[in-house]
Amino acid sequence: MTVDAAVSATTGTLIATRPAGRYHRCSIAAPDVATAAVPGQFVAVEVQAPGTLLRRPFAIAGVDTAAGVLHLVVATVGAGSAWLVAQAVSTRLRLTGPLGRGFTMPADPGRCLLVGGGYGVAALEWLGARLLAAGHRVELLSGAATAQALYPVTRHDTVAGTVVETTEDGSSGQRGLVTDALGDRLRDGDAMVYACGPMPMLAAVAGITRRAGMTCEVAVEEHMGCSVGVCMTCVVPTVHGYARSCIDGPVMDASRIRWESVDPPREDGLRHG
Amino acid sequence: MTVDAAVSATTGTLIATRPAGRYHRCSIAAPDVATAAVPGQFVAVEVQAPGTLLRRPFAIAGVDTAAGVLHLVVATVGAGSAWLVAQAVSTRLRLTGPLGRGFTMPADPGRCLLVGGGYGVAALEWLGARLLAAGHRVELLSGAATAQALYPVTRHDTVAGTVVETTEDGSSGQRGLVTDALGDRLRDGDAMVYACGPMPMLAAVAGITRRAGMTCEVAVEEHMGCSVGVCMTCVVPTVHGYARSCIDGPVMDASRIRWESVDPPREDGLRHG
Amino acid sequence: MGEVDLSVRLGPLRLRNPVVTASGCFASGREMARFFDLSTLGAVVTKSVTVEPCAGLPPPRMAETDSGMLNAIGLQNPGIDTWVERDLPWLVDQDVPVIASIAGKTADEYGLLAKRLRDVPGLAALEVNISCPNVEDRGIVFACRTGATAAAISAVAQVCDLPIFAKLTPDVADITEIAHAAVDAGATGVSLINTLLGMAIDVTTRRPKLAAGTGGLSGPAIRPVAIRAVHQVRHALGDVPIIGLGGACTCTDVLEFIMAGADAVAIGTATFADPMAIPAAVEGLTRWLRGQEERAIAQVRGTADTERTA
Amino acid sequence: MGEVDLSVRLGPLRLRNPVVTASGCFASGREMARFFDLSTLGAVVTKSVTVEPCAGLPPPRMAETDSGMLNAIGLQNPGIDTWVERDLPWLVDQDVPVIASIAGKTADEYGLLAKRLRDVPGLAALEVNISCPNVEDRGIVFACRTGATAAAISAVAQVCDLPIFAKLTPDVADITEIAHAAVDAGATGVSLINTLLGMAIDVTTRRPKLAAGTGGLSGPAIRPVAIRAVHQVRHALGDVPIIGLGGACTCTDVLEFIMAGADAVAIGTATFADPMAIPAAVEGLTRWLRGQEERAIAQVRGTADTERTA
Ligand SMILES: Cc1cc2nc3c(=O)[nH]c(=O)nc-3n(C[C@H](O)[C@H](O)[C@H](O)COP(=O)(O)OP(=O)(O)OC[C@H]3O[C@@H](n4cnc5c(N)ncnc54)[C@H](O)[C@@H]3O)c2cc1C
Ligand SMILES: Cc1cc2nc3c(=O)[nH]c(=O)nc-3n(C[C@H](O)[C@H](O)[C@H](O)COP(=O)(O)OP(=O)(O)OC[C@H]3O[C@@H](n4cnc5c(N)ncnc54)[C@H](O)[C@@H]3O)c2cc1C
Ligand SMILES: Cc1cc2nc3c(=O)[nH]c(=O)nc-3n(C[C@H](O)[C@H](O)[C@H](O)COP(=O)(O)O)c2cc1C
Ligand SMILES: Cc1cc2nc3c(=O)[nH]c(=O)nc-3n(C[C@H](O)[C@H](O)[C@H](O)COP(=O)(O)O)c2cc1C
Ligand code: FES
Ligand code: FES
Repeated sequence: MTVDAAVSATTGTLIATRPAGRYHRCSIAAPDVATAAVPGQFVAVEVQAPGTLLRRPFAIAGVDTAAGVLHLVVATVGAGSAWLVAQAVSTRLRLTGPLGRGFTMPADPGRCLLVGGGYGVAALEWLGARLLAAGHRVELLSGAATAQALYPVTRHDTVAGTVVETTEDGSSGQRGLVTDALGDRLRDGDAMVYACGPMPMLAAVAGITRRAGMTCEVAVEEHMGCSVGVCMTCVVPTVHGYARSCIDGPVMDASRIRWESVDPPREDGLRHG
Repeated sequence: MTVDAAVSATTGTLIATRPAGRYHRCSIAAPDVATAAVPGQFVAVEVQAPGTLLRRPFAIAGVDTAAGVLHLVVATVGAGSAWLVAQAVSTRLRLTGPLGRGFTMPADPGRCLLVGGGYGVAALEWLGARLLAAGHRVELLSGAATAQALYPVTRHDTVAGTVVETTEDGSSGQRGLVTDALGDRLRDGDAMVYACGPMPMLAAVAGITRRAGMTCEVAVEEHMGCSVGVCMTCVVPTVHGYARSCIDGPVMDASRIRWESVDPPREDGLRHG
Repeated sequence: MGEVDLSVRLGPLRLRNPVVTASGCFASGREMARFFDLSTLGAVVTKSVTVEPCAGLPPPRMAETDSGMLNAIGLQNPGIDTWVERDLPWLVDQDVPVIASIAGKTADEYGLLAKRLRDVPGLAALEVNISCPNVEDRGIVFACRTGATAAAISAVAQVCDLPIFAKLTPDVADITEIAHAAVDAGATGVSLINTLLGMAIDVTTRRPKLAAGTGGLSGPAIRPVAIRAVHQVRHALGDVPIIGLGGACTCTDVLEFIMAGADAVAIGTATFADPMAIPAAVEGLTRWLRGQEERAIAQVRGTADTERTA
Repeated sequence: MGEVDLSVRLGPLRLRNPVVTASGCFASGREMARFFDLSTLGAVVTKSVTVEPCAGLPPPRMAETDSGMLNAIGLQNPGIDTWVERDLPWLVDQDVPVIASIAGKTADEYGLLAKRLRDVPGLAALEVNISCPNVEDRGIVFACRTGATAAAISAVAQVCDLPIFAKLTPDVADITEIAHAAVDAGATGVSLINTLLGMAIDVTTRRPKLAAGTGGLSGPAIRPVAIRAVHQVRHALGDVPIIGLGGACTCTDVLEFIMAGADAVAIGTATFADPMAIPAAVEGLTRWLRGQEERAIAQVRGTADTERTA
């Protein structure tokens, strides 16, 4: 268990909400959180939609440390996310963060493959920028079912040396699954792989990297109750038993997860985005 | 039971929300409702505050028939009313109305005493304008605990010949209860009395008019579940048993109500506004 | 796409769609006929009627709670005789099956009420409300005990050939036990669930928000309890006809009940929040079914039955 | 104004304020210590611990419902031995009374757990969870029957002198009967209520939202049921110590429980929605009490008792 004292239960101010492809990018002034956050961590935001109860977890998609601002990329899937993207600028948002364990930076300079599905690419974009700045070679693979569901990677050159986009229907970029693109790029075993996206995609990435003998970190996404480690709802089966993804994750070593016990059993479920 | 076919479950558009004293005046474009409404009737508005379930009843405080607009005067007391007054212009509001039985216009021209407490005055202002237009003499008595709680009667000359304001603390107008002012004005028994305000005030008005042998209509305010006559929660004890105030009222003949059985037993409970 | 079939069997009844009204949430029917055509409904379940006229409990009778409401109406009704003469005729003339709900203080009273109704023309079925929480003595909630349940239901079954639905409370350790007792005593099917006994206190006045103290909890808050009850009884009692209710508001909620095992679904409290809740749910069902492999809603019943982990 | 006194008696215990954590909603304590000082709490009630380590149920373990949530954690815990050695020492070193919750499969197991804990230094009391709904066999929920309740509680009382709180389920016809059985068997007091058994179905996948099928319903949705249970037991059992819980989120909710008759109030699910829920409620109590005639929160207990209609 990582019990990080930098986390706070605080109130931020929504300063902008802009469309980003089919998603929305919400920018929130919350200096305590923005300053402490690292890629892979998330925040839990109180939503005031009727009937909802729990905070909604969203990965931090980037920060502007100087301004004390953090960005979220939100897919509208239900009442809570719809409420969030509908809020007016200046709305005060109660939130908790930065939460969980972020991605590990590689010790030595090297090649990094970042594999994302749908909005999962947003957090990797931030990770990529940090890796580039630290002198690593970065290739970002961004996949989705269709062109609309692709996360629009903006500052290509500052986030990765190479950006490859895939869509299942071929409506944009390479036709196929992002995991196919990953397979194509596994020339050697020395790359570090980072993945963020739906669980079936993560399972596939975990399988590919395991077979190729590569180190892989995945940011898992399980249903969360509390987001802070006390309810035991967000568990993922690992070689050491069920681990709480909100506090022992969301970033986990892919080789420690018992993918065959993830519900529904995955590794072959390749749908994403 | 009055089963009025003019009622509809519809959607209106909020076109303005302005402060009116300590209250808010919300103007909603809802032509079907605005055209059919008479003073004393109300609408039930869906509020989307977290955890709330039921529509909130509000008296119609006036209409602009040509524009298809109706006005509500809203006191912020809880989550639902706070939600309503916080909505931005253009918000679509689901509402039902016009609901219930309105005030009866007197058959012959005569003197009308309108007695209101707090925001209850808003509906009477509209009634007064109609009575004036129909050739009646109108005196409007508006009471509240303090100056801030007085409903700000605006177009004095078009809503009543005389407007008397009372506050319990004397911070504005006459010091005392609005029912004292009513007592002072009961020179003869030929006036028709209309009252709208908190139940204890209505009970007091009912007592005064009964002793003076005058006809009195009150718009009661009981907790409502459905606002449309099907749940039986809004009942008021009458000489014919419990009557549903949403459909057999809210305007009722004061002499038919068994005030001693109203909870808490009233007629002496004179607090208002 | 082809046309879809919303009709369902509810024991011996055939309803044109599975959405019905909940007892006590539809008054005489005239009030709601202002908003939509009653033939939109699968059936009307009427407010529980008693032998004698009943004034009901003093107000306040209602308190809103989080995603729910408490009510303590206390079965206000004009009594069986007035009801049959004054209210029922209009309703049976509408193009909709009418299920009459009855409530007694003793098993004998249930028998009396059933006798009075057995020959009323146009009645489709009886719902026997043995679970109203708004009674003075908790001990007399029939549906809390198997013996009392059986007594009330057999009193009805002995005198009346109409289909009988026993309305049960979730406030028991094992609702399948009570359902078994009801069916063994002659119930055609069961209605699951009535309200949960609840209470709310106004901390400013320090008094219960309801004049009666306690009341029945209904609305979306209780839907998980209702879905569980329907699912349990569907599994324990095989093919027994079930009217599911408790917090159903939307088409999705109705589907949740049907997948859990309900044949028909009643909407109560949601009608208070939106008078058009029932017609909207019926419309939604048609749209939903058009996108499914099944052509008939009846085929959807109980389809969530397979174990999740299977 | 003068200073106000938030301290309460809970049987033989004295708590610095009435707000405590709900079992299963506070993990090891370390997680929440990131947000506030644990000495803000009246007491910590720990996650139920079992004899053997328990992996818990497969995910998804949680589904949000209207103003509530369903959980099926299945008592994931490291087992009594590891818990006592690894987790408990840190907690008893904090400046807060610790009430340990235990859960057994048999009456003997309850006895075993109590024996293991009776001499652990620093424990203030035991909460005996005889009402977990996340068990395979509904028949083994002890708190559904008076006999099983008495068996589990006396197994504990016979071997352990710590104060004992019996945690009960509202899923019974008469919770006062079960409370009586618990107290007669040696319980010092009762904790009311555990979750209600519920279920939710995803209509898209047609599967229960929880891997386990059913789960326990908690949160604001159930508060009216919890308030009713506390009020009933306070009336039926006189002065018995009561920990009230079920949907308490705010200071107002805590007051509602206290006025209904609770000595202490546990906050569970609300902590998930807001990690600061408990400290905010405690602060609110101080502010509220300053505006009242009473100087001590203990005087507020049960003050909603007078009949509303009186
Ligand atoms: C660590 C973490 C990081 C996340 N990051 C992002 C992000 O950056 N951007 C983003 O758009 N979303 C993210 N999510 C998912 C996001 O939390 C859910 O989409 C959101 O909570 C849905 O809330 P709602 O009220 O809109 O929908 P609901 O009505 O609650 O749910 C709609 C659908 O989404 C599913 N769902 C709900 N909660 C979750 C969840 N926690 N995980 C997976 N599925 C869920 C439901 O089962 C349902 O099918 C993240 C989730 C986790 C756990
Ligand atoms: C026929 C009718 C006409 C009304 N007209 C107006 C109006 O013109 N302007 C206005 O501001 N309000 C009016 N009300 C009262 C208004 O409906 C309530 O103030 C509102 O529903 C409160 O909702 P809330 O969510 O803000 O507060 P809640 O949190 O629901 O309640 C806050 C407080 O108000 C009380 N309350 C809630 N509902 C009612 C009710 N129906 N009647 C009385 N007290 C209630 C509660 O007991 C509580 O003490 C009217 C009520 C009725 C029945
Ligand atoms: C105001 C009100 C009155 C009710 N009256 C009755 C009744 O007379 N008979 C009955 O069997 N159930 C009665 N019920 C219970 C409902 O029929 C239904 O079982 C319960 O409310 C749960 O469904 P819902 O959540 O859809 O309302 C009543 C419920 C409410 C809210
Ligand atoms: C995720 C979760 C885990 C729980 N685990 C336990 C437990 O281990 N033992 C127990 O007695 N109660 C457990 N409960 C029940 C709570 O202690 C409490 O009785 C119930 O949730 C109602 O309170 P609340 O609405 O404040 O959460 C758990 C509840 C939740 C939501
Ligand atoms: S979400 Fe509660 S422990 Fe992870
Ligand atoms: S509010 Fe439902 S009958 Fe009047």
